[in-house]
Amino acid sequence: ADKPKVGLIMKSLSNEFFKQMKAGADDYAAKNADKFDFKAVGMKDERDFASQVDAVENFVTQKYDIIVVAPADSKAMVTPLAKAVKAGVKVINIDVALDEDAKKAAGVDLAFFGPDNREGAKLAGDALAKDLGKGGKVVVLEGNPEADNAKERAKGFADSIKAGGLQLLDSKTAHWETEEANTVMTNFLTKYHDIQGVMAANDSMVLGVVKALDAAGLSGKIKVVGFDNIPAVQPLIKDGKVLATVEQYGAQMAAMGIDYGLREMKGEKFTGWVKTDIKLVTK
Amino acid sequence: MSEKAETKSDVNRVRLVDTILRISMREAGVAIALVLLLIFFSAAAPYFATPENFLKIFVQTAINTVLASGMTFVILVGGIDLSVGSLLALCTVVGATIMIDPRLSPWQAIVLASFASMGVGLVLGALNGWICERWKLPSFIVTLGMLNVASGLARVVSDNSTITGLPQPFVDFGNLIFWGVLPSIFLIAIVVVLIGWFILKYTVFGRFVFAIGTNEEAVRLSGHTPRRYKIAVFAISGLTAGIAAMVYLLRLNVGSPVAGIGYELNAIAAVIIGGTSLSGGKGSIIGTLVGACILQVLSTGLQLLGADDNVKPIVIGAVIVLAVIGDSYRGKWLHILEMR
Amino acid sequence: MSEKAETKSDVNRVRLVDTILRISMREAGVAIALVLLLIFFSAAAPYFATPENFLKIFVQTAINTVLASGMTFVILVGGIDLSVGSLLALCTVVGATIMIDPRLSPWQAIVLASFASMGVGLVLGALNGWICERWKLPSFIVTLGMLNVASGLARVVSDNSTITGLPQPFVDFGNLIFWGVLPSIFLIAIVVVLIGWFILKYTVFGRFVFAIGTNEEAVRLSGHTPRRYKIAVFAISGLTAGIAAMVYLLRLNVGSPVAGIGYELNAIAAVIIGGTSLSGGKGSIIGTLVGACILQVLSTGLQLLGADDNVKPIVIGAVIVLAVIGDSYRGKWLHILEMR
Amino acid sequence: MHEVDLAHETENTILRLDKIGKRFPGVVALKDVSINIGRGRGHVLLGENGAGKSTLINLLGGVFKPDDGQIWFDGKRYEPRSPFEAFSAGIRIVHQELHPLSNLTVAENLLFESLPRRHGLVDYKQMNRRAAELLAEVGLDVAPTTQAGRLSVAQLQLLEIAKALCYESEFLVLDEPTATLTSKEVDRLFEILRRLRNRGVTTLYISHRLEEIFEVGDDVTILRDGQHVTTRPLAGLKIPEIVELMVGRTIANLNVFRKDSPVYGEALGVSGLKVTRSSPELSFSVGKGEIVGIAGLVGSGRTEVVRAVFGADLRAAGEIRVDGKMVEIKSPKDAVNAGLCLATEDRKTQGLMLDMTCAQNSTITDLRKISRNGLILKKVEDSNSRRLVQELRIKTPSIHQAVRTFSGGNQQKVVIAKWLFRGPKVLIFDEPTRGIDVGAKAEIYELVWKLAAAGKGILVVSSDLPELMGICHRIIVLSAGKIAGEVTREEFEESKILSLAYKEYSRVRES
Ligand SMILES: Nc1ncnc2c1ncn2[C@@H]1O[C@H](COP(=O)(O)OP(=O)(O)OP(=O)(O)O)[C@@H](O)[C@H]1O
Ligand SMILES: Nc1ncnc2c1ncn2[C@@H]1O[C@H](COP(=O)(O)OP(=O)(O)OP(=O)(O)O)[C@@H](O)[C@H]1O
Ligand SMILES: [Mg+2]
Ligand SMILES: [Mg+2]
Repeated sequence: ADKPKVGLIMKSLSNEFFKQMKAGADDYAAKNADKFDFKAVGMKDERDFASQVDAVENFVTQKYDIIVVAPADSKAMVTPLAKAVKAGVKVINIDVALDEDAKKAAGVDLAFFGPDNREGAKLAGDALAKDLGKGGKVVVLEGNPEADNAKERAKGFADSIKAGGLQLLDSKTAHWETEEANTVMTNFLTKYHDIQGVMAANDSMVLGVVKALDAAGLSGKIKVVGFDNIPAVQPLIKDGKVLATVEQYGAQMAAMGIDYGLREMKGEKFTGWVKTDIKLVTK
Repeated sequence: MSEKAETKSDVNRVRLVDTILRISMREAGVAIALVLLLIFFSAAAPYFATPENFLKIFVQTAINTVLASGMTFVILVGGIDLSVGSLLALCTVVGATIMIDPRLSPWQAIVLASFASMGVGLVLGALNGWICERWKLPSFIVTLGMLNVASGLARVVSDNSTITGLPQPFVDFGNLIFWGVLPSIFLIAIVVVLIGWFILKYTVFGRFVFAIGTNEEAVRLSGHTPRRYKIAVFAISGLTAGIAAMVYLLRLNVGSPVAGIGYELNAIAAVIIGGTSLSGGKGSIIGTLVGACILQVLSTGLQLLGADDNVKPIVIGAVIVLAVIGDSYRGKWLHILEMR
Repeated sequence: MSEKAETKSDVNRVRLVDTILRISMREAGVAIALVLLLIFFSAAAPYFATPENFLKIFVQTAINTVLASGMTFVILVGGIDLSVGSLLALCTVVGATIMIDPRLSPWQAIVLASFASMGVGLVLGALNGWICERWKLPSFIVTLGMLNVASGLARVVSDNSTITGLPQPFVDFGNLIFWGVLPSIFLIAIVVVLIGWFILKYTVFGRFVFAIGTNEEAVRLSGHTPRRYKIAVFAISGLTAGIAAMVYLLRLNVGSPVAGIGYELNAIAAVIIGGTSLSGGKGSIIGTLVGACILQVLSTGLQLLGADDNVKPIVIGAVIVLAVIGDSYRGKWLHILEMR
Repeated sequence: MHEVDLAHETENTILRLDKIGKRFPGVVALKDVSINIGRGRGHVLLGENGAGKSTLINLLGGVFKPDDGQIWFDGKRYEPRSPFEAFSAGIRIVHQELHPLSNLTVAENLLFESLPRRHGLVDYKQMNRRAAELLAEVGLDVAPTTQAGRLSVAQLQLLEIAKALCYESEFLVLDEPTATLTSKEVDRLFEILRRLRNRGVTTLYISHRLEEIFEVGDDVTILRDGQHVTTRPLAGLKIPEIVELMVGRTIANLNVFRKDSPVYGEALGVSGLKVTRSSPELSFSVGKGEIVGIAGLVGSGRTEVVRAVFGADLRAAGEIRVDGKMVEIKSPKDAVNAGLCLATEDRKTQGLMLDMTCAQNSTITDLRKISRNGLILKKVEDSNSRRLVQELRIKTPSIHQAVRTFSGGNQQKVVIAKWLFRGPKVLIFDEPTRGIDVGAKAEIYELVWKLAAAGKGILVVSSDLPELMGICHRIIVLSAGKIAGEVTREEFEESKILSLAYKEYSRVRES
């Protein structure tokens, strides 16, 4: 009866990464059904963090003991989470780190359990740089410009462009979307005739990019790297249409978050950034 | 004697119930749907029927209520305003940017930011109205244009980042709960609703809003200038977007260029569920408040019930339609009531 | 002699130009805006004025064109359909799920998927119409409900994942370019537009669409049943959502529950920019095609021009409004032309 | 006693109404109405505004369902659930309220009930040819391809009539078809009706123009307050008798409105008015205390002229004086501020806010009078509205009733009420008695005269020539947009005015 209640708050479930995360968490919860009660929620639109705030508040209402959260906005989520902490809830921050200054201002100190998006992007970028060699010409497709992980990944790509001596032709957002990525890539192909590589900030956009290259008969010739390792790109990697993507182990991340939450309840204390695994996935 | 007195008071009570029923039916027939939802979730969802939960629902409803109040004016004159969501975003970043300006004292910053936020909303709202009227364009397309423009402006102003670090007095005010039951945020929303209700019900301006929505040409031929009132109505909608932005800042303490995405549809849904006619001329702002509450109760209730994320939109969509279907029988019910 | 002949052919040429001008003004006054945009981008943006680029723009416009064609019908009867975006999403996942079914041969799968996709669109579209008509509800709110329901269904059907691995013949057909200039995808869109144009212009059903949008009561008093036609119109809009879903699958080879988000506003924008009146009864599907092209040319042109991501929505919003402002002068221009 | 049973009951009765009742919220529109209508007869239905005539027609046409009673048509129970079923049964109706498809062409409007088709497509050629025939038959001189939205009210009325004629039917109902027509069109309509009756078609005819019913009717039924008063042959009946049956009291000054009021000064002066750049210049004036009529054929431009004066449409040129002072009129607002008002010819689309209450409609012209500091004073509003309702004898259960539910005549009175509330110096009435019953007409004439006596200038556009001749000091006759002449009361004569009205047209034909 007095099993702790654990709530997991994610971004959009129609994002495959979070779908994997939920599957992993559900799995973990089912295996440990005797240890805790579990509930996961996602949002309709991952930009609408107000509804994530609602979710936090609702979990507090329901007297949850642990909230594991992948914040939709690193700054905006601090205040409601700080309120939850003050209400006695253990808050575990996964996936995207809450903003340090904001945490300080709100007077909370929360550890972050999550991947280094910038490093991950750099892994992918480096793989591309290695393949193209110095002076390779690349374009970048960014995620939602205001999203924290999009910014981190853009920085990671920029890092590897600099380190690998690549030449950046253009960088535009396709808002994480397949169709828009297809359009943007198609237009890149019109504008630049010497593109050698593409860095896309997630795999949904990779799908659109590959299709644009297919249509132009360039797939395999122009190298593509992505992020997230969703099931749909795995065959593309096998076919050589995609050079590499980055796995950040979403399934484990949530389970780990829950675990850390349970440990904190027992009195352990975590601080700083507990980095989770990332891995470059290639053929 | 005492028996007689009792009967009389009974009769009075019946009359009172009758009157309340009639008025609530007329002002907001859809209140019935709200009551049904409340009963259902109170019975089915754990923690739903707690004071804290209602407090939270109040707070969560506030932004949509404020937006929908302005939207009610627009829809009453037969227009629509798709730009309120991105106007809200723009106003939050403008307000937040001013508030964190280090050159200003906290109070200066708060006052200035409030005026700026509402001012930006007001001006762009009026611009919406002016363009519609100057070239006789449908507000749907003009405000769709503004949706894009304001959202772009919000990104430019904020440079795509979330703005935090609002002054402490402001944050504190946002957390304030008057007399233990009335969150400051909800208070603002209620004040907006009451002002709107008063304007529509008792002022000459309100009369024009209804008259224009019913037959604009007749108003013109009666010697008035509908154009002016229509511009004013869009300005009001912009203003409420600015107020909603302040509410947003109070509630979330951050300004963001992606705040308010999709809020316009939510606001319109609240207005229509509340019984206001999309073709103009008929409706009430109390209905809008009820409509906004229905949407929020539904969303919170479903979450407390533990509904699956995929199923949630299906239920919400179905309930929206069911609510207006139920409302369509109001005429009949009212008729039966009046016939007695 | 030769001089005289020349003059005559000159006159003929002038007449031809005149006629084309007049017809294009009547059918799609906003074509002028499109031409202006084309001229501007051809001059300003590198690689814009190349055949391949136009080909690509054609392909990119296809989905919106198909959706907007159905939307034109709905708007002509005075309704609106907000559900097309999520219907598209639902239809893509239904179609893709069937297509990758290992028990079916590729061709079986393709045929079955096409029918299923269009069937789902048709049925849910008809349901939209039926609910609107059965309870006399505004289509705005009914289709807003359907937006939520269909999007939830799409998530449930696909279990939130992107579906890939469509049969090769299908993928190949999507890449096909007829006679080196006509991508199969665009061909579908054009066929849909032409059929729609023909129906509206020459069939009895088309007359009913215009008549109902003009004065539904009059149609009823003429002994007809507007309800039937209106349901049919929403069914058409659903059907085009199903067709657009197939186009989506052809173009991107993936089915996704988050496809089509916000497409409804794009489609509506295309229809209105194309000169169809939101209050119904006036408009043309050729205008809609032009409207869809304007939106895509703008977006592609801006990217080729290297416009900043934040500035893009501002320009797009402004041009949408400018296009309809320009169109509002059409009456005047047409008048001047006819007066000559 | 009154009930003179029309002998030919059974086999010769085409339509039998048996104890019909119909209620609307707050009103009993029809109660216990039983009528027999003989086959092939011209039957006239009379009654005051709101007596229930149109409601009865709507029951026949399948627009409403009766609450009580039965209808028998051609010996069979007749329960139409839609206009279509009425058509199929052979009943055709020209409704009182016009329902044009304004974005469609005239031809499409005419033949909309079943568009000529070939292989499922609209056969435009046949449609336009057929339409042209029908237009010629009713004397409507427009091309079949004209947009219906460009027609004037009177032209639309002719269109509706032509529509009813285009299919064979056994039973034709016309609900106030002549309200906006001038004598030229009326004559032609009667001609058509006579032809139809010779073919054995039964007609049911409603009108408030009592002079004309003798030309179209054999029998008459009179309704009062939703109840049947009498059905009897028309022959031998006189107008005053009919009126008495209709209103239940005698009306003294039925057709004698000529009262003299002193005319002094100039209330409204118009000089050099051009509606469009190419239209002819018009100049005229209306004195204080004077009632000036504008006569002319359908489409002669009467409405255009008064709308231009009022600023409802932009005019190309022209000066306007009110009370001798030049006024700048660019919009209705300017006009109203200058002391003008215009009761438009189409009350539904231009005059009233149908879904708002009588009180709200009657005070819309001057909200300052019922407000303080921008707040509406409900009591003041109600008392003002109540006063107007009484003054004009508007029939309504409550001033808080939506005017949509009012009968046509009562709606027209609300339009007049709203202008009386404003208290202008010059009143312009465009077809003020369109669809108004005799009793109310008399009241309106009385009112017009009273206003004139109070020193207001009054300009009346009307298609009802006897009416103009009855109330006006002077009649301006328009012909094809030009002033063809002016006739003063001493020279009033129908033929003279008509010949002026035809002047420009015959000139065109000659040349
Ligand atoms: N749709 C309706 N809803 C409510 N009341 C109505 C409706 N239609 C008619 N009425 C009422 O029924 C009564 C009869 O109206 P009806 O239109 O039949 O009168 P009428 O005899 O045709 O008058 P008029 O000569 O003015 O046209 C009136 O009191 C009117 O207000
Ligand atoms: N909006 C319009 N566009 C084109 N022609 C119009 C328009 N309105 C009116 N007309 C035409 O202008 C002429 C004058 O119309 P107007 O309504 O002033 O005539 P009227 O004398 O008042 O006749 P009625 O008895 O029909 O009211 C008519 O031939 C009419 O067809
Ligand atoms: Mg009537
Ligand atoms: Mg007229």
